[in-house]
Amino acid sequence: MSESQKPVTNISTPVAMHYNYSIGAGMSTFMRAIKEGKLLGVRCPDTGKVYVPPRLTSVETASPMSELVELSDKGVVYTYCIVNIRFYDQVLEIPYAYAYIVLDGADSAIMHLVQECPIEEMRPGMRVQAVWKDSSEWTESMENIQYFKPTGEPDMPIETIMDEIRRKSHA
Amino acid sequence: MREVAVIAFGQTPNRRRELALNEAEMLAPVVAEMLKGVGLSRTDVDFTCSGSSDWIAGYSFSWVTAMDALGAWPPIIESHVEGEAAWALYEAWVKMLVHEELEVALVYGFGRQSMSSPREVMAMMNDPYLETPLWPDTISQAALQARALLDAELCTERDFAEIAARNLRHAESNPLAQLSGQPDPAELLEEPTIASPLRKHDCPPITDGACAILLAAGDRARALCKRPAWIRGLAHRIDVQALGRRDLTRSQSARLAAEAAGAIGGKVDIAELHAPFTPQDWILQRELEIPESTVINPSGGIHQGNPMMGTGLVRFGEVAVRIINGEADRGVAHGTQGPCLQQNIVGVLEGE
Amino acid sequence: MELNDQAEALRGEHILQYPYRRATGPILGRFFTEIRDNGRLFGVKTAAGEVLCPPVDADPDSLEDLTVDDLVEVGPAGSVTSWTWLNEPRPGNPLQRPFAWALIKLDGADSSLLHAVDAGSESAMRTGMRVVPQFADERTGGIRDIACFVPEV
Amino acid sequence: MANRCAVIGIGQTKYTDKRKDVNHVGLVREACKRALEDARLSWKDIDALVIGKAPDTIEGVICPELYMAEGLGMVGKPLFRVHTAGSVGGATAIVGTELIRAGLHDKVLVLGWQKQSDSDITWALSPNLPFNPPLMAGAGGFFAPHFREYIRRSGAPDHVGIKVVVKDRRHALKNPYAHLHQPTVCFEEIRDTMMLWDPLRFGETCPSSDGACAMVLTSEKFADHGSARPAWVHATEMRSEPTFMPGRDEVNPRAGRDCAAALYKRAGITNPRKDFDCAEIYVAFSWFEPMLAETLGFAEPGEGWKLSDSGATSLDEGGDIPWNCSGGVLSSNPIGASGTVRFAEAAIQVRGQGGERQVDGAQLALAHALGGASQFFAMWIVGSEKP
Repeated sequence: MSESQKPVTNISTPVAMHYNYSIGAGMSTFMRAIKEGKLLGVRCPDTGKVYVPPRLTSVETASPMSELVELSDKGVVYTYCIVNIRFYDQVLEIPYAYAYIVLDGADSAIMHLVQECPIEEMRPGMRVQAVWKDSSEWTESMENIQYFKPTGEPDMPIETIMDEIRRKSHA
Repeated sequence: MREVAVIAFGQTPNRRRELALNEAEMLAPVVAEMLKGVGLSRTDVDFTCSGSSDWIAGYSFSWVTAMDALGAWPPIIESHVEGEAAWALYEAWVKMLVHEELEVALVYGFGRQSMSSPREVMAMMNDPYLETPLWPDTISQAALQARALLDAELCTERDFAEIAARNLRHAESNPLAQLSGQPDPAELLEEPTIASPLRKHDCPPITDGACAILLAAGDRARALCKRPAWIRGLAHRIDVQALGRRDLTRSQSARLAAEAAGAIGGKVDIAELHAPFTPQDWILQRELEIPESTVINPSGGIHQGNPMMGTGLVRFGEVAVRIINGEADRGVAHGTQGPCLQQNIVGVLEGE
Repeated sequence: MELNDQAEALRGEHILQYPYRRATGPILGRFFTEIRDNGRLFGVKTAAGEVLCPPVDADPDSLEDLTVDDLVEVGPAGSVTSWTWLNEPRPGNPLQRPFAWALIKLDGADSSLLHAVDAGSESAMRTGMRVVPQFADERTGGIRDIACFVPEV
Repeated sequence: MANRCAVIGIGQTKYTDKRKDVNHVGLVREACKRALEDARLSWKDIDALVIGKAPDTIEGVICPELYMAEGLGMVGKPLFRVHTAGSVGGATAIVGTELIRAGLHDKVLVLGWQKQSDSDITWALSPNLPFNPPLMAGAGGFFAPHFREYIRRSGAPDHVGIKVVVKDRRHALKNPYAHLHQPTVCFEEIRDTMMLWDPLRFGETCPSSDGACAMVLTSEKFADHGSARPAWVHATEMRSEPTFMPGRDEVNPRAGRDCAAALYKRAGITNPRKDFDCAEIYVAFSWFEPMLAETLGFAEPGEGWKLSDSGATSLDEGGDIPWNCSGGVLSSNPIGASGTVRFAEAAIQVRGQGGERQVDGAQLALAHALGGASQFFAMWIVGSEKP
């Protein structure tokens, strides 16, 4: 062995753990529906709030939830972020915007990209609509929706909408 | 010292692979049913504590998903231990000793080992410089301990098979058990070894599952439960990890924990030992000085199921329910984590 | 529509992987350097006179720091203090044919090191047997610079 | 009445991006030895250790405290691991406090640590699970929409975030342990850093640090053993709330408000801005300061930015309620230790050990740690007088 090598001060210990990952019942229901081009939520029996994706129990009351609700693929932007940095494994063109979007009929927000909208025109309250991949490409993935784009409809009063959602909470 | 008791226990069936539900979805009905059983609601819980491992779940902050499934609103007082949930029980117990206003605590643990290869995942619990790079699996490590017992002529492979047979026999009366049966130890010994001298029956099953315990203090415990399982002592200790630095025929930390918990001496009707491998059951009997008359692992022990990181908490639950239902008066519960019984927690539970 | 909690859930392959790189500190650094460059093994001598191999950073009794000056050469041969035969090696193991895991007390050491023994068959293994290290052809710094141990001839 | 608990020893490592010279054991021992020295105790005097660290994905070791147990002097003793996300450093100190208050032990070492340089934090925190690819780029990307919502709601001007950073980084210059020492730091320097996650600039984010922070906690019997006067623990409190609650107020989380209210009630605090001499608050990104000022009752809703803008939280500007005299998380972020550092720095203030970062005559200090999606809160109040 070479005597001229530098002394060892650190070691490489790679880890690659494989999982046959199961996403559970709530998320599977959502993904199976999205494969058919549908967005599903579930209604909390106590608060009436509609969760998207569906969950088996309410995060507020722990009550079982089973009443599925089909949601519109239109919604309103609550808040958002403009990303100017590429990170680990990320393939998106920068800058890009992602937003918390409250779908019509839902109370929880989903996070997704907003495109076909100049960055400076992004705003809370903006109406957006999903842009789907061609239905021949649909799989059980959130990526069936490529992004959301502005609908051109008038803005909605986001503060009022969020206040209404919050008012549904118990206690 | 304030009196704290286990007043209820619940667990999922122990399954090799849960097909439908994720951790949180497995746990939620267990907790709901347990609370209902004692007439409490979610908002009666004053403190919540859990144990789990992100590397078993496959992502960071995995326990947060479980907390969400239990209805943490209005905001709750909550904590989490990375590792075996029996230590979450310890945190809850300490918390209740200090804070008089905390009357009811919920403790839970869960794991879905089926998604990965636990023999490899748990290799990451070793020294990351000297051991993990070789990926020693859990069964091989336990086999080194088994060999040490055989070399010292303290016990035989037959003893290991007898322990497995005892667990499997006890598991027959446990509807939630993953494995059970009436095997003849002699026949078990005809099976091939996986890592000599250990055979399949000496090893823990791979389990998906969740479990939960409810603690209550003083008169609240008495009001909620006819016969609370009072925690008379609870203590934990740790050994050096490296197997080459230990007398593998012993578990010094198990003995120290048992002494500190007051588990040694006195009547022990039942004992639930968290011995992932049968030789460890033998070691624990010796270190905890379990009397001859004690029924060991009435639930089926590790063969009942191994929902890591809840397996140790299940031991506390299985002792507690037998006290609560009057089958036993006093019992010892034990939990462990780390290779070859490195870290141990021991509790003494007693009915009034 | 009702939410179904009985249907088999969706599954996908997921790999949690990272090329972790970690600082060794002085003692393990010297330990690995000596293996890589010179094929020599070292233990650390404690205040009580015990030699621990693999070495540790702190004296187990006094809990004072140990230093590279406390390193003493051990081995390279040693004796097996416990072992197990693995018929089916696991991913990442030092050997990909049936082998023994062993705790090996190197000559001059008071504690044992965990490593693989390439013994050919289980019948060749016994507690107390003598083994010597076989170093990897290409050494990069780390415990895998010892490819395995083999029975001493 | 539970026993009293005092902080009698504090030890920290110099926070830095890569501690290339020490392994895990070496890093944590450095902090522990300093804490023991400050407490004038030895390893063997310690009854139990409570150790906290954020996800085990960061170092790639499951429960590393198990293999580190001997180096931590805990063979044959109780060693307890806590993990509550970013709040863990605080939760760890709380568990340690309770071991003393329950009368189970007299001398407990609490330790928070992280060696982020073993991997990459953005990787470790990105779930990247099947079926649902992540969109946000790292923690800054996660929180940026919350900051945008705060700004929208409060009408806070853009410069406030920058001002908070400059304040904390200047404080850091007074703290020898702080990671970022930027002698030239000024408004323009931060303003001109890249807008990574609009509205959050690179300069407004915390660094990624290696480090450990230890404290020796004792019962009253040993409270005067340390090299400085003890910091008495007056109260502790924790709260958690769900991640995916529709309408959850990420800007002003109820868990934080409830936690502060319960804590203040325990300690008889009615006006935090007036009653505390200083505070160490988990501000990992600039806008958390004004947001948390509201959550923790230092300002009315919508007015937190005015507190920051006024200089009230600045030691240099002679503010009446200095926040993060240590430089805060914005200057050092060894995640699992960051909460412990907050708790320790509050104790340093009331022990009068702050050196250049000392608030004159500090007698009562608040510390706060924050985790998850602004949903896990751990807090304590320490004072120079017995509670």
